[in-house]
This record gives sequence, structure tokens and C-alpha cells, in this order.
Amino acid sequence: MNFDLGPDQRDAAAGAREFYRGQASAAAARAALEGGAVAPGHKALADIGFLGITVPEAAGGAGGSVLDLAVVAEQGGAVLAGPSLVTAARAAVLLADHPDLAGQLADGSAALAVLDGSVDGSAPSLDAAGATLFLALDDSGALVAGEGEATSGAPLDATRGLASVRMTTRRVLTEDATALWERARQVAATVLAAEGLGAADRCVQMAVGYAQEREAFGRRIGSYQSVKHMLVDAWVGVDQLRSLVWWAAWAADAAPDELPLAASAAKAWAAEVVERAAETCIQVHGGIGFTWEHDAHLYWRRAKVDRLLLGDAAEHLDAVARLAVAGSLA
Amino acid sequence: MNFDLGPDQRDAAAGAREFYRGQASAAAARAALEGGAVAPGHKALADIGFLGITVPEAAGGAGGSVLDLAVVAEQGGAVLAGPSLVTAARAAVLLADHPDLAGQLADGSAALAVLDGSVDGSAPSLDAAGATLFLALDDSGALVAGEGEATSGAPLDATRGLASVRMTTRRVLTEDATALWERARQVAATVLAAEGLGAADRCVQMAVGYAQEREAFGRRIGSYQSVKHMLVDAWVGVDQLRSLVWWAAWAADAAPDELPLAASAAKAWAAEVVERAAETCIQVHGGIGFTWEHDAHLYWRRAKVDRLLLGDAAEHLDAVARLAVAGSLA
Amino acid sequence: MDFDDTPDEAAYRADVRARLERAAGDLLHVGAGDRVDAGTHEAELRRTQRVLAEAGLVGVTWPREYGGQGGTLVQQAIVQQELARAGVPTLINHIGIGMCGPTVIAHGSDEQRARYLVRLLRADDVWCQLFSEPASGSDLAALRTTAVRDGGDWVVNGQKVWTTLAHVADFGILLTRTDPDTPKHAGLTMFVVDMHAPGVTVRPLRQMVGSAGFNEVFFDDVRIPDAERLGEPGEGWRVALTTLMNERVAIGGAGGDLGLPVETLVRHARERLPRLDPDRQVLARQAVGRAVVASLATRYTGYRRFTVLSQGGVPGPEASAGKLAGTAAAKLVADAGVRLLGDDAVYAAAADGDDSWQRTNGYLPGLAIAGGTDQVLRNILGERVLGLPPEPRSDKAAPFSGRPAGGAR
Amino acid sequence: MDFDDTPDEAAYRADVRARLERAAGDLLHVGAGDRVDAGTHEAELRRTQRVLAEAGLVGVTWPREYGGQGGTLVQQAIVQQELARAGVPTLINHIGIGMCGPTVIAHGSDEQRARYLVRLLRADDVWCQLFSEPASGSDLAALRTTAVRDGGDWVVNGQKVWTTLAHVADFGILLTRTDPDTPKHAGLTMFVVDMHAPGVTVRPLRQMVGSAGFNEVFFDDVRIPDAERLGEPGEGWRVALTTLMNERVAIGGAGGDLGLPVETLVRHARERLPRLDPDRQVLARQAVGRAVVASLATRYTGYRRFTVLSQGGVPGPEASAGKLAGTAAAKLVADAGVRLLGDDAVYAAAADGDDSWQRTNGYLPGLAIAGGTDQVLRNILGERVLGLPPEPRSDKAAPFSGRPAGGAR
Repeated sequence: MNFDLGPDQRDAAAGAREFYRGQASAAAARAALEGGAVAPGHKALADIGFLGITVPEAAGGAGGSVLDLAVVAEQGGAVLAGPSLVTAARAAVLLADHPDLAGQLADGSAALAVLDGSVDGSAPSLDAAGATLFLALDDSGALVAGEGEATSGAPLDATRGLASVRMTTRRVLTEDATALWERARQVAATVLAAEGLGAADRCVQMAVGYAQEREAFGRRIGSYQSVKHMLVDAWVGVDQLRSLVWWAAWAADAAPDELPLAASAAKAWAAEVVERAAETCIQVHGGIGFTWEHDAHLYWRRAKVDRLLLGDAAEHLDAVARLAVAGSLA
Repeated sequence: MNFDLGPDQRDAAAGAREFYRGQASAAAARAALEGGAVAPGHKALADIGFLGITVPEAAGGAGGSVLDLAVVAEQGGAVLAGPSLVTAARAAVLLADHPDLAGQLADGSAALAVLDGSVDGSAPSLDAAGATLFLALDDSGALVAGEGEATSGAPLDATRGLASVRMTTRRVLTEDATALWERARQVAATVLAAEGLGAADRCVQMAVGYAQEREAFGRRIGSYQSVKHMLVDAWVGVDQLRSLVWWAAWAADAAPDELPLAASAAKAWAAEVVERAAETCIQVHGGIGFTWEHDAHLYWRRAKVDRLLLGDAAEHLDAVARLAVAGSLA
Repeated sequence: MDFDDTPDEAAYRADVRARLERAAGDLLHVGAGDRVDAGTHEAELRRTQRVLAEAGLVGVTWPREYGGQGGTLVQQAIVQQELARAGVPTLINHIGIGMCGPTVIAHGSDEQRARYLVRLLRADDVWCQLFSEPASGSDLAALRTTAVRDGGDWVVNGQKVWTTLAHVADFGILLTRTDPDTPKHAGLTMFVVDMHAPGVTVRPLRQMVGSAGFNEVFFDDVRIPDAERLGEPGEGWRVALTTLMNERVAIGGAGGDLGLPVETLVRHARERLPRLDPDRQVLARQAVGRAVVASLATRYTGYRRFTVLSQGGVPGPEASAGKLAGTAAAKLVADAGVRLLGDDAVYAAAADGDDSWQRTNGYLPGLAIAGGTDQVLRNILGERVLGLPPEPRSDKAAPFSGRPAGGAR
Repeated sequence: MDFDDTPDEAAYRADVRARLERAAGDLLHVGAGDRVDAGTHEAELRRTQRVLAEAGLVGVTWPREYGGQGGTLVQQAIVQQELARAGVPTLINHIGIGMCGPTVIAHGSDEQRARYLVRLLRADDVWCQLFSEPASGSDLAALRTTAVRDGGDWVVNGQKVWTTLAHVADFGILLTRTDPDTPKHAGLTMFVVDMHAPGVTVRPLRQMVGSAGFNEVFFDDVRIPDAERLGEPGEGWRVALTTLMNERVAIGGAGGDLGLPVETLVRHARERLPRLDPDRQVLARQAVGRAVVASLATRYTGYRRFTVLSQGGVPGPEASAGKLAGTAAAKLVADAGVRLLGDDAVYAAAADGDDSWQRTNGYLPGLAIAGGTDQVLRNILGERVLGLPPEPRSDKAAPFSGRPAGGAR
């Protein structure tokens, strides 16, 4: 058994960490709430090659695995980067038979978004606000691509680029795309959980760091069991989320039969772990933790939004139960 | 506003406490698991008059209120007494127009049980194991009385006298009894919550007492936040349960329109509060807390059974939501 | 047992209602969920309080000699209920009435009482409470703002934070360290400070959602005459306890919901539930039911506390349970409310522009911190209600100046 | 990344499997959920271990010179997996193999090693670990059982509790207090005790559900020759840490479920779910899904720990997270399992006589306590993994004899 990242993935993670820390930050996410640009932005991600990690080399991508992409996505999540690699991962699956479009995804010449819900008025979808090309599943079960009009509400987390889209043009890319669509959605859920992993891990780190320094009643607050145990519970959740994310990403690459169960498990766990980590981070910081200037609420916003995207915990727990009972687990 | 017990009720509670402490105990509940008699038993409860608290004076009862009965039931719950006053309270509602049977309930000449589910094979019902007369709702919505054959499983809490019953004889007491039956069940849920209140309160007291004395690492364990906060959360739940039980009992007497909401709220809250109090009691006691000789598991057994009787938390939360949305709350 | 007014209470309530009707034209009224900020509505809020004071509805429990009504805590609660019912927003000077004024009454000089109290009740002056600091939140006695005697004055330097109303306040009660060489609780002194004095700077502190309700306040060589001291030098902790006890009385009342009222959730559910898939309705009813039960459990427990007041008692440490449980219930209410929004839940506001659910949701992390963190409340309840032993403390006896320095304390 | 054996591991597994097949006829086999009690099956369990020892499958990680196989932790885990797969119950001497033996190896004399270790591996002697006492559970070093030097012997008096296997054990490692006048950790000494010696009384301790797995052990003037000391007098705490470290290695392994396997829940749900009302199915799927996810999260995290072993590492304090999270997951599994029983859930056994769900449910309160309470595990994780500061302690330096007495300590 070797359930660990390989040296290449560790290097990729380190490189991604360096890139993302240089190009994005919670401060940028705060600025985005007041109209600033999402960081690092579509072009920078295309330039560094992150949008094409899972695009085949023949189409201009890196031909990497979902796991390769997940370890990079985790680093993006840690600094609340946007646009999301979820979109890139999902689109790459959908465009497997369309190297031209996959190439545009990878080199950034098109800004893609994948729409959930109806083509005549989608659910709020990731990165739809700035997209130039939309992918969707139409009523006949065909994968379609086209242009559209995006409508957005006031953002809760401005890095997510959420918008509802009415497609104005569309052409069929693949008939009978239901199975492909499902797989793409599971990969997307996996990568969203990976971004959540990065965000939650950062929340725990911030809170642990503060608890190690801040004093009250003559002791560092991390010595109080109420604070210590809260942080431990958050950390245990994050550590377990890492296991589920790796498993789901590995399954996407190597064990497609396990992907539906693993992806739903990871997404369901992420929904709750990220929220708890962000809330713990605020609580441990006390008063300063719920100010606008502190980073904690930006992670909290991310948690509150991401838990609902691509199916909430209830949807995925239901799926896990159905899959397990149907035989996916022993 | 006067949301408190009156002097008479306080006296009744004190008297009931004395009676129950003399006649029942967790030790008796333990002995009952090994075949001993349930304490104080049907006859003793009839003799002290507790089975007839809500039976009209004309029928030989005390003509008291549901609140009067609830404060007594709380004391019975504190020592895991059996049979349950839930049965007496429920039967008294059902037999409002049958003073002869109500008199037999009050004086103990009949041992009643009220059956949930089908008359041809009921759900496990309180105090059915030792009953001589069964009340049930038949398929036509009529209240029926009769004899039956009781079948019991191995008891988890032997004080509850649970059995499934197939009625062998039956006569109709009241046609169109559906509304009456519902009200009786709501009163029953209220009194079950009152018994749970007594049990949960006792669990918290036991655990607090232990935490005040037991030392570890040079300090009394109640000084550790992990223990202290666990006990506080249990106590807050119990304190709130008291409010809901009083409200529901008051509503049964004085505001029948509020009873469905209040009874479901109390029963739902009780299901979780009693379980948490019992689990907290075990955890605070450490190793000794999960031994056969310690009382904690007897409360735990009570909690695990009662949470499911007369509708579990999910059923009552659903009812609360439906009632509230339908206008029961503002 | 009943939930009705006693005859005396009913008569008082009728009188209050009549006075409110007579004054209605001069009062600011708001709808449920409307935001009224002291900054943007300062003039109307001051006028509203003055009108109410003239109608005898402000300072209900204050002694008559200081301009109050000499009434009971129950009468106070009745006035609050009737103000809420009439859509009148919280009095602009609620901090002053609930905490600062009672502290001046208990520890001020006759001159201070004469100078401040009637004006406070009329909102001629708005007051704030300057206790918390960046390095002393839950551990209030660790504060570092210094006051140094200089002739007939004291010279104050330091920073306060989380100061409600400082941006509109005329005066504040200010807790300072005047003797760093004694143990932390022994070296404190309380003052009345003129918020318009030179050297006082107020900076609104933006919260994670919504507007700025709190402020930072900086003191830079601010001079306070010794006559504005409250209590003796070194007695500041005892004076502050008076303030904090009155805070408990102020919040220990009547079981109001801490977030949005649960009735608002129920109306929301009535509208939104039918739009959900049947399976999701099942789950949503669990969430709504749980929020309703938790809210009612808190509310009816509040009624029991209120009954104690009604019988002439005073709020005990159990009041902390009301905030702890109320915070938990408010979270359930807000989360159920957000979930019922469906797709809109990912936005700061619903499609119809209503941001009340997300705003409430974003207010809750602060609710579990401000006015006593959940952890501090559990300590209070465990020690003072359940009688559990306190944690050992090493910081009570050592001189404050001997403690390690460091900005992150 | 993969979940497969390495070629070496695969070869080892095949070899283990072959040996197990050859020995199959001489081994006790059990079905999933069957109860095997050391008391009622003592002879078969001793025989099973002896046969396995002769097949080279016991003491996998022990040095060869003491009768072990000189293998790796991964090989140990593979043997455990294959034993489970073959339906062979836990070795009767698992405490001896995992904890007592390694302590004798580390701290015993050559004579002790020669006398005990091979017999231990063959289950000729069964061993137990005599540490916990009524007044010292989580706070092990507060123990009171005394050993007093008397010529060439030590005379032991006191009581131990929670002693697994004491009712069938031949020997035990026994932690005693030999110097009450030094600080609590400094006055302890470890011995090997003959459980058949005069003055040793074992009383099974009945648990809240199920059979007696634990015992109380009373020592009444029990004489132990000085030659049976493990380590120097006063070094008992250091010796005990060796034992406890090996306990962590023993539990830090492969992510097995702590309660019933989640696959058992899934089979149960497959049968029971369709019998529920549609609305209840929705809720039950939430409970089952949550239990499955929590179990898999724990299991796959265990695989990461296992990978560390596979790469030659040793279990760190993270192992405590496996027990903490595994306990939580086991609760979700058991609660979902009980709820799926429908009406039968109020009985100790279902209508078909199956009591596995209620039994598991009743075992869980103990699981959150035995082998480290949830609270102690969180302290370990907070301090050793997250690097948070420990709580201040006043009990480490004071002489044990100066502490307040009292039976409830």
C-alpha cells in the first residue's frame, strides 16, 4: 500500500503553493468583494498551465492526472484563488473528444464555465460571471457549447464568479452525454473538495497560530481545553478530508467504479469540515476574528458558498447511502 | 406572567419525590433486568393515588391537571420508576366518557396499557407486558378496549414493560375517536418528556457530584473545561426541557390549541436531552461509569428506549415544522 | 401558572400603550428587519428617546431622584415589549441607561449625578462603555490603557475596542490602569470621559458583514479632571463589576430571540418549502422543526427567568444560559433560513434583494463572541450554577508590570 | 499512489496465507459478530495461538532471539489482516504480545527474557497488564498500589481495575508505588507478577452490556521476588512508557473499524431501508450516508498511517486521531443500525434474536473511555500534533504522600 503523494506531486504542490501565494491572497478576496479583480485570474492560471493539467498533451495540456490537479487545487484553495480549477477539471473531462476546445481551455483563449441546471436559466454556476464559452447538458442529454447571458447576485464570496446563465447560442458537442456529464461532475466535486481542503487547512493553521500566542487570564489560550479541543476536532476533520480527497482523485484516475462513492464522500465531508474550520477560526480569534480586516470571514464566506455548490452535504450523503446499498461498498 | 409551579405543585413534587425515592431506584431497575419486579409497581402507584391524578373526582380520581401529573412524573423518572404515569395520563384522556373504566384505572383494579399501531399486532407499547386491559384505536377510528396476548423481546430497559399485543377481545368504547386519540397521545408525549426530565436531571446531578469530587492530575475533574462545558451543555438542555414540559402540560390544561406544538416540542427535545445527559454522565464517570454496578447505564437504557416511544425526535420535529407552518406559531 | 399579566401589570401595560399612542407622531418607527444605525439616524433616535423620556418611559427602573420612574424590572420589560410592538427601535442610549447610568448612580459624586443622569435619560448626551481592549477581551482585567495623575488631572493613553456607540457618544465610562505594580485587578480606576475632549479619536470598526456597529477608540494624552473619577483609585474593578452586573440585568430579561425571530423563519418556510423537491422538504422540515424547538425552548426558559423578576427576584448567573442557548438557536434559525433560499443561498442577497438571511447568518459568529464568548459563558454556568471548581489561576496575584509583554496578549 | 501490496508484501501475504491454510484444521474459527470470550474459549484460544506460533505467525515484529520473526510492522499488519480474513479470532495473548513482552524485552533481565518470552508467544502463559486503579484512570501516575521491600522480596498491597484477561492470565506486568515521598512519577516500580501467587484475587467486572471483558485484581500481601523487578526501583514510569508506546504501535495500524464494520451496516440497510415509509427512508439515508462517510474517512486516514509504516516509519501521536474519529464513526454506524431496526430498536435484541446492533451501541460509551478518553486523546493531539501549550500542572513536583487523601480521587 502506498497511499501518499509521490515526489513529483509533492514538487508540484510546492510549486503551486509558491505561485498561488505570490498571485492570490485572502486580501485579494476581500478586495474582490469591493469590486476588485479575482486573483490570480484566468490569464495567469492559463499561463502557468494550471488550466490544462488534465488536458491531454495532444490537445496542448499537460496530460496529468486528477490527483496531480487536486494537489494544485488544494494550494489554490489555501489562498482563496479564483477562477476555480474545478471548472478546468470538469471541462477537461467533458471535452475529452474535442481537442480544439480543450486546447482553448488549456491555453486560456476561451474562458469556460460549466452550467448546472437548465440551459435557459442555469443554477448559480462557478466562474460563469467572466466566462466566454459555456458548456451545459441540454434536455435531451446532449453536451452543448455556446454563448450566453450571465446574471449575478451580490456575491457572498466574490472569488467564485457565480452567475446564472441563459444560453443564447448552442451547438451539440456530444449526444448521449449523460454518463460523461456525471463523471465530469464527480471529478468537479472532488476538485472542489480539494480546494476546500486547502482553505480548511489554512483556517486551522491560522487559529492554531493565534492560540499559541494570544494570552488570557495569564495563559496562552491554546492551553485551555475548550480552545484546544475545538482546534483538534477541526484538525481531525481536515486530516480526514485529505484522505477522502486523495482517495477520490485516485479513483478518478485509477478506479472509475469507486469514483461516484469517493467523490460524494469527499464533497459531503468537505461541506462540513470547511465550514467548521472557518467557524472555529473565527471563534478562536474572538473579537478580531469577525472584523472585516481579518481574513477569517473570507474563508467563512468560501465555506458558506462551497458547501452548496455541486450538491450540498445532504445530496451527497444520500448518494453515498444509495451507492453503498446498491453495492459500491462491499 | 407566572410561568412557575405553584405552592401546591411544589408540595406535590416533594411528596412524590419522597414516595418514589422510598419505593423505586436505579438499583431496582437493574434488578428488573435480571427478572426482578418493576418498582414501585402498579399496586403501589394505585394506592398512593398517582394513577388517578387526572381522573375526575366523580370517577374516583383526584381531578388534577396534567401539570399536576407531570410534576409527579418527573420524580418517577428521576428514579426510573415503573409502570409509567404516561399510561395513566393517556388512559385518563381516553376514558373521559367512561367513568367506570377510569375508576378501575385510578383504583388499580385494572392494569391498563394503551397500544400504538394495529390491534392485531401492536407496536411495542408502554406497560403492556403486565396489563390486564388494553385500549387501542381500531382501523375504523374507534376507541376499543379488550384483552390481548402480549409478546415481549429481551428488555433494554426492563422498567418500561414493553410488549407487542394482539388483542383477543375488544369492544367499542367511542366511535370517531381519532381526535380524542391524538389528544391523548399528545398528553402522553408530554408526560413521557416529564419523566425524561426527571431522569436527565438526575444524570446531570450524578455527574456534577462526581466531577466535584474526583481528582485527576492534581485537580478535581470538574475544573477541566472539557468536563465542565460538557456538563453545562447537558444542564442547559435539561433546564430548557423543564420549560417545554411545563409549557406543554400547561397547554394540555389551559390552551388545547397550543398542545400539539408544545407536546411535540417537548418530546423532540426530551429525546435528545435525556440521551445526551445519560451519555455525559457515563463519560464524566470514566471507567466506573460503564460498569453494570453503576447506575449510569440504567439511565442510558431509559434514554435509548424512551427516545423512540410515542414518536422519535424526527417525527416530532416534522410535526413541529408542519404545525408551525400551518399557523400554530404566529 | 399562566402567561398573562397580573392586574397591576395589565394596568401598567395599558398605561404604557396609551402614552406611546399619544407620542406616536414624534417617534421613529421601523419595520421588522429594517436596519437603523445610530450613525445614520442619530438625530431621529435622540429625538425619539427624548420624547419617550418626557412620556415617562425611559429609565423605568432608575430611582426617581435621578430622573427615573422608580419602577420594577417587570415594568421595564413591559415597556420594552410595547416599544418593540410599536415598531420603535432600540433606544440610542441603551448602553447608558442599562450600564453607564447605574454605574454613575452607584459610584459617582453628587455633582456627577446631577450633571449627567437626566441628560442621559433624555439622550441629550449619548454614552458608551470603554472597557475592552485589543489585548484584553474575555480577560478584561488585563487591560493596558493607562491613566497617570498629573496635578488635578489624569492623563490617559491607550486604546479601547468593540465600543458600541462611540461614534455618536458624548461621554463614556472608561476603565484604566493607574497602578501597574499591583496585581491586575487591584490597579484599575474608572472615569467618566468626555468623548469630545482633545486626544480622543474614534474609528468605526467594520464587521465581517453589515455595517460598523463597533468602534476603536484611541486616547492620546487625554486629560480627565480628577472630579470625573468614579470610585477611588484602584477600585476600578469593583466599579466595573457594578456595570457588568447591570449588563446581566439588561440581558437577563424576557426570552427574546437573539437572531431573527423564529416567526420570521416560519413565514419564510411557508413560502419556500413548497418550492422544494419532496425529499428536500422532508429534510427542510427537520431543520425548521429543530430551529423552532430550540427557539421555543430558549423563549420559554426566558419566561421562567422573567417570572423570577415578576416575583421580585433578580437575574442570577442562569442568565448566561439564555445567551448561550439563544446563540445556538439563532444559528439553527439562520441556517434553516439560508437553506430554504435554494439557489439564492450562494448569494449575499436573494433574487428579490432580501439579504436578511445571509446578514443574520453573518452576524452569528460575532454573537458567539461579543458580550461573553460561548466558552466564558460555560465557565460562568459551570462554576456559579453547577458549583464546579474553577481552573487554577496564576495571574491573579502577580503584579501586572511583571507579566511578559507582547502585542499579541 | 496505490492500495496494492508491494511485490515483497504480496509475497509475504501469499506465504502467510499458505501457512494459515496448512494450519486451518487446528485453529478456532468464528463468524463475523460472533462473541469469543477468553473465559469460555480459553483452551481453544491457547491452542490456536500455539499452532500459529509454530507456523511462525506470532510475534512478527519481535526479535528472532526471543522467539519472534524479526519482521516489520507492515508484515504484522498483513498477518492480522489475513487472520481476520480467515475468521481466526484475536490472539488470546494480544496484550502480552503487544505490550507486556516488549516491556520485558526492553527492561527485563536475561533470565526473565529466557523464562517468559517463548512461552508467551506460544500462549503457554497468558499475560495481562496491571496499571489502572480505581483512583487513577486517565491520571495513571496517581496509582496507590504499594510494594514494600522485605528482604529479597517485595510485598504488594492494593487494587487494580480494568484489567483485560486477568481472569485467564498466568502473569502480569504490575506498576506499583515504592516511594510515596517523591513526586508521583518518580516513586513507581514495575514488576512481573505471578497471577497464581497467594494473595492475588481476580474478580470479573461486569460491563453495562455484554459479558465481562475487564477484571478487578486485588493484591493482599502478595510477595514478589526482587528478581522479578523490571527496571530499577523508582524507574517504573519510564518502564510504563515503553508499554504505552507499544500500545500505540499496536493500535496505530491499519484503519479497521472500531465498532461493527460499516459493511455490516450497509447490508443491514439493504434489508431494512425498503421496509420504512418513504419519508423515513430519506432520513435514514442521511444517517447511513453519514455513517459510511465517517467510517471511510477514518479508514482511508488509517491507510495513510499504514503507508507510513510501510515506508519504515513509526506511528506518531496522530494515531490518537484514529481512535477519536473511529469512536465517533462507530457511534454513527451503531446509531444508524439501531434506528433501522424500526420497532425492534426498543428491545435488547431484534425479533430474529440478533442483538448485535444494541450490543454494539452499548459498547460505545466504553469505547470513548477505555484506552484513552476522548478528552485525553484531544489533549494529546492538541499538544503533540498541533503544538498547543499544555495546561499548567501543580501535581508533578509535589511528593505523592503530601497530596490530600480521599477514596474518590
